[in-house]
Amino acid sequence: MNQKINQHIAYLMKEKGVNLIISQAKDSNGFVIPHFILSENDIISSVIAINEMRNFFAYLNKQEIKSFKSIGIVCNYFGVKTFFQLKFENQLKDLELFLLIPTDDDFIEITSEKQAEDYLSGLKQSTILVDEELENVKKMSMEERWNYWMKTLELCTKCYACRAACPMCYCSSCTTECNIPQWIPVPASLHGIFEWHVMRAMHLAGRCTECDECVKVCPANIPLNILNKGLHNKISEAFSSDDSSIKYALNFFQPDEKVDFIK
Amino acid sequence: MLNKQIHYSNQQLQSWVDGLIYKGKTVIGPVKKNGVTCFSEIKNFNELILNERTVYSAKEVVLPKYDILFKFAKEKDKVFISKNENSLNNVIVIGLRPCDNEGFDYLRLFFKSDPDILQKLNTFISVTIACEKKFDGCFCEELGIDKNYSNKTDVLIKTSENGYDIYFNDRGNEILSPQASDVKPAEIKKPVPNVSIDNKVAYLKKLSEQYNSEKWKIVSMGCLGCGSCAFVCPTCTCFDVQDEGNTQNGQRLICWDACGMGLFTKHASGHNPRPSQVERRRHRIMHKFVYTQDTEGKISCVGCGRCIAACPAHLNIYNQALQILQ
Amino acid sequence: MEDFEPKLAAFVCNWCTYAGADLTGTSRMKYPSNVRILRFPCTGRIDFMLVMKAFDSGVDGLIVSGCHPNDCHYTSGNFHAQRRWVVFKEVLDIMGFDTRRIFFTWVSAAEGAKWAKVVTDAVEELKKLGPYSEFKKILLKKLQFPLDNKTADREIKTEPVIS
Amino acid sequence: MSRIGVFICHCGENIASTVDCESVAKSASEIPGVSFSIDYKYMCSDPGQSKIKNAIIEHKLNGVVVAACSPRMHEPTFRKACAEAGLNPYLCEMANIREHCSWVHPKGEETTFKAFEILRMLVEKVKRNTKLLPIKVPVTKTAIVLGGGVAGIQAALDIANAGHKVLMIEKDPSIGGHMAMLSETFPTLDCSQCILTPRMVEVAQHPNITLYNYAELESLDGFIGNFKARIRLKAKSVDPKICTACGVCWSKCPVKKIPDEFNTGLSKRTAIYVPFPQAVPNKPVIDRTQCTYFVKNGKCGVCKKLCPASAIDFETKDEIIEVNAGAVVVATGFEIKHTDFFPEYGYGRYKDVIDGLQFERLASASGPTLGEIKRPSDGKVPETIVFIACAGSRDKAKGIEYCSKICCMYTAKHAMLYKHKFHEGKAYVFYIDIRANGKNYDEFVRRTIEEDDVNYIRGRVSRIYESNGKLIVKGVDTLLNAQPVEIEADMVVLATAIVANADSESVAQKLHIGYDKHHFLSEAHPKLRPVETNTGGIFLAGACQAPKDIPESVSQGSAAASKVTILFSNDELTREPQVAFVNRTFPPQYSSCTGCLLCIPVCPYKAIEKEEIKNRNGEVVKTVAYVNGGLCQGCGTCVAFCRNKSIDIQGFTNEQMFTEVMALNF
Repeated sequence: MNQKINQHIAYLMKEKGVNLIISQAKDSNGFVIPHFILSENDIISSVIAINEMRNFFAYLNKQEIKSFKSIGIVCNYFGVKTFFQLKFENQLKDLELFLLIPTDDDFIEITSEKQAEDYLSGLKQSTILVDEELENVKKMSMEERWNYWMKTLELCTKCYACRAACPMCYCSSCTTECNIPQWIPVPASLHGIFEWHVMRAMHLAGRCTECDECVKVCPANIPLNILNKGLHNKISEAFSSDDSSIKYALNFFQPDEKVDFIK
Repeated sequence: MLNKQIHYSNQQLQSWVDGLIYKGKTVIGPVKKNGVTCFSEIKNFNELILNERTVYSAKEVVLPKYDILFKFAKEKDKVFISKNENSLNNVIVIGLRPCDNEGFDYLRLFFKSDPDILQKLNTFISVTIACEKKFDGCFCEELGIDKNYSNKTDVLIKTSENGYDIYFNDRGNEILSPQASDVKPAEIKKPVPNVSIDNKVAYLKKLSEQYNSEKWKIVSMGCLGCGSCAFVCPTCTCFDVQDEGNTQNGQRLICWDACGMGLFTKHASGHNPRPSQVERRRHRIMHKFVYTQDTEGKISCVGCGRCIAACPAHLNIYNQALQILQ
Repeated sequence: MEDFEPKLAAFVCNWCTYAGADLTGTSRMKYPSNVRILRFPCTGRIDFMLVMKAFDSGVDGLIVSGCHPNDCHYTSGNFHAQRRWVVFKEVLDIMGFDTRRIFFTWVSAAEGAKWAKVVTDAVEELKKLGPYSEFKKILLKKLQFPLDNKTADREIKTEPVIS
Repeated sequence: MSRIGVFICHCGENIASTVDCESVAKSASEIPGVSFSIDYKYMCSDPGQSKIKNAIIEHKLNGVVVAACSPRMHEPTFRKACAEAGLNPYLCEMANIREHCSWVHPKGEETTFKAFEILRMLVEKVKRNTKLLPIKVPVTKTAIVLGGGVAGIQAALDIANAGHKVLMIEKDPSIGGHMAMLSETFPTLDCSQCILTPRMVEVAQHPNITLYNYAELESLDGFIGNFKARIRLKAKSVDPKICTACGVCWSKCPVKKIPDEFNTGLSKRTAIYVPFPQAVPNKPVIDRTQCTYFVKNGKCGVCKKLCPASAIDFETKDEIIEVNAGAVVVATGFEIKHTDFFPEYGYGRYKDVIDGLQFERLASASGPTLGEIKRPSDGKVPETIVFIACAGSRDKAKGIEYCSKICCMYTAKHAMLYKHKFHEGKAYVFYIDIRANGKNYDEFVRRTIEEDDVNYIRGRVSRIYESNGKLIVKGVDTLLNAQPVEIEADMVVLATAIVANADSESVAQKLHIGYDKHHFLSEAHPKLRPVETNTGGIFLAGACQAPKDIPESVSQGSAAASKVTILFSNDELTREPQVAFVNRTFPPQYSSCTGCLLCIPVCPYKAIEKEEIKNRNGEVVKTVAYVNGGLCQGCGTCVAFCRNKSIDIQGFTNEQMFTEVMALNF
């Protein structure tokens, strides 16, 4: 990371009692990987473009990482969004977090929900997300869409990397692990894969931060962000009347709400 | 023993593969699906992707991600069982890499007492392509695997000037059915004792001395607990047995499982002897480099580097092992 | 397709649609016998996973019905369900699942005639659409009777169940 | 191992005429886990129930499916039968093969097959049923009575006399409500205060009743048997313990021109005041919105200087107390529409157009005129009075479609009282219908018309206007071919509509109970549960539910009291166990709930709360959701909402519903 951040990391570790920094680095193959800084000796400088950066908040769901208590995490816009959403969902309890967002040759530090909210509102994006692949899929006929997904999902091995890397998938035991009843069929047959991805999309609907980490880690290259973005758009479209203080569209409703397809 | 040798031009290679398909052989090879290179049945030579390492290893041919062991159905007071037969007769797997072959070799050792899988492993005919270059994250040579040669295959394809040198054994002979005049005897490469590799293997075994090392915690930090490393690995064999169905009918399946996942070792009681990623990661590294030395007599990592590419954190299993030993 | 009889399930809430279907019965109205009614306490209880499971168990179509908005016995269960269905339908739509086969309706306890119409219309629509073979294709095939000698290689006689 | 018993009812011919019950019973016996299967003509009859009971004992059944009518009809019957045979009643399920099958399909194989399939699904479900034990909730044997009108007084006295503690909350300085304002009561014409004040005193003196006058309910949490209420005790500025009610303060208070609410504005009161001489408790309070000391920042203070007991303290503040209670009786009463609601009658501009309540004060012996009927404008005794019934009521255009119920009677009473006091006077009553349906009510109205010579005109008044000091009342007499009628009156009394309290909506929301479109509080069932609300432990009494006369309010007060005492007759309360719960497991997981707490807003009953799981050292190890079984009504919305299935609902568990769905097995 840039020099200013590195200096600050050193400061945090020395003065603030931060004992773990989850930074980012590039490995020899050019992959962006997490870089764990446990002492000042681990600090390295690396150059990663802000949009190339990944969202490593999923690590904060790990008990071993949580036990560090005071953690710095280098992230970009999506990290802040994740932080905000996780706070809203009563996660990240007992953790003292320092979000470090690199800018051109400086950085922004965020430690509280308030700061995160200010940062995010400063970068207000359009509520409808545009994605080429999503547009393409939406243009297809129902049969084409079904075939498209069946072809894409065929390669899924249910390694659950999408789940593991997703910062919002923090459940200590996932529904897939529930075997009485066996909600999601265990075999990675098309049927089991289909149900898993429907469920994943449903559970993330309204909560997803669109960091696309699930797509980045998928060995089978499944464009899960089509589903995520599609649902995001649907929610902003259908429930746009909600005021901005409502952070989760699905546990809320407007009085006298009507839906046209329910006759 | 790849005791014979023949030279094919590009054209000849293609017509040979297309000929096999035409003859009704099931030819499986690396193809691109949804931007991902993986082994799948091909219908024509041009589908083959021969200059890339597949994302998923070739073990899928023998151990698919899920397989039906048998189906059962109940009628009145009788239960019927129908066993699933899927032999690999007539199957040719083309485009294997030497590491894949090492993987199959390990699987043969591992499944020595499972006649069904062993039979599958020994039935299909393997056609290997020697690697000219290293792929991202490959470290097979570090483990003493010759990326340019494999004597555990039926056919070996090596690029040469204006075409390919093809080495084959008797089984390979069957599918190549070459003109006798074209065939030359091949120089048989015998495994050369390699002291440095033996030393390395012995060195890796010292990992067991580091079982309680604090470094495992650091090594496992990046591990998120998904199953991608195990699912792409050519030598990962763990599976889960599942019954699907209802009181009337259903099937018993074996499905891939991965030691990185939290549920893998969880007991019915709720106790989990590997409660965190530290123990799970340690188990994986120890299994690949230490435990199978005791059980099968060799390390089970073949250095293909697929897990490094597939891992969300791109953890390098070999480097981590060395890091522990440092 | 002439003699295709669609298989239809209905997830209904106990207080409105179940009672409405009871009323259809007490008023002796007729509707096709293709439908199987499952009772839930409230539409809010109807998990989208159970909707998936209905298709797993081989239905060609599904009716999901409960109290009209503002009539929920539990005051707001159906409003939450409503939002859930908006999102769920979008997931299925994006994935190319045939959402024409899921019939979302509100039927109150007094609408016995509406229930009969909902079922009749659903069956008619499903007859037009035919069996949902696209989805059934991805299910693992079951062993079906009658078995021939080839498919069943072993036959086990079970003992009568002893407790 | 499942040993399910299957019982197929013919329901006479109702099922058997289209479903081949015998063959269903036969195929059912082949379902795995079914160990007994029988069909019978009437399963719900005594012999039918005995068959079930005998089979449970004989075959050691651990599950029962009765394929018969709708469970909404006979589920309790069969569950009770099972319980009598020693089987947990929740192991009994009903397959609806009558309303959902035999009645809606023609006779045929299809219908029989459907009956069998419905049965099979329920058999699969019942295999996953578990024994459920009724939930026991402790009961705090204290009742809150909200409102000190006649209904509240009756309820409070009845509960207190049954030996339970009562906390009465009255927003005004005195209890008594509207009834204390009335002059005489129909149909017996006994004096309202004479019959009410002894009751009011009894409330004040009853050892079991704690009276919080000048107080309001802030919030109510908890559930039946275990409510927690926060009560705001408004600052009275007078210490009632010291005050002797000598009267010096209110006689010397310089602020004397406040319209007296008790006398409906017909007289004035002071800023420190006792609302009426018979008030209970008979201690003054300072109306801080009017008192000079408070309005003008500490100027004045005359009362404090003069008070011989030094009971006045300007510094007292609103106090909020927290109390526990097991039940709440809501008796918040009603309001009436005032004359300014009626444009056709002059928007309340004419001083001599008054409402019924004002007439009550005029006719009351303790009223501003000491019982003489005098015009508010000039104090003259009116020679002609026009009474207009249904002023606003039964008028869709005014948004009040309902009948206010008591106006016919009190209008007759008013006319009669007027005629008794001023024999020469002329009284006219405009009415639409006369509704006098109570004991001695019609006789009373007849007496008014026949003996007291009150002129009843069937028709509506279209307009009132002033002319030469007279009120010209223009109306029609529909019994005389809609002939226009014009009466020169000295006073007009409008029997204005009874409406819900202005704060009725917010009270309902505080109590988590329902209200109708006119903001009257909703009863649980209009016929069978008239004093209960949809929220357990909260009961209604009096006109907060709908317009009511005194006897009705009193009987409803007693009814609510009896509901409360029934509730208090047990130390523990038994509830249906079909409630949601958050799973618990062993450490280190404790529960699969991750504590996202997004389910909290989903619950319509606020039954979900945050719970901290602590280890033996008292350290918080996990924060999870917790479903309060006392509040949960079993809708299951949270169950479907929970992402990782940490919440489940008894009786409709995930496992049961999953199995039932998979048993569709097409």
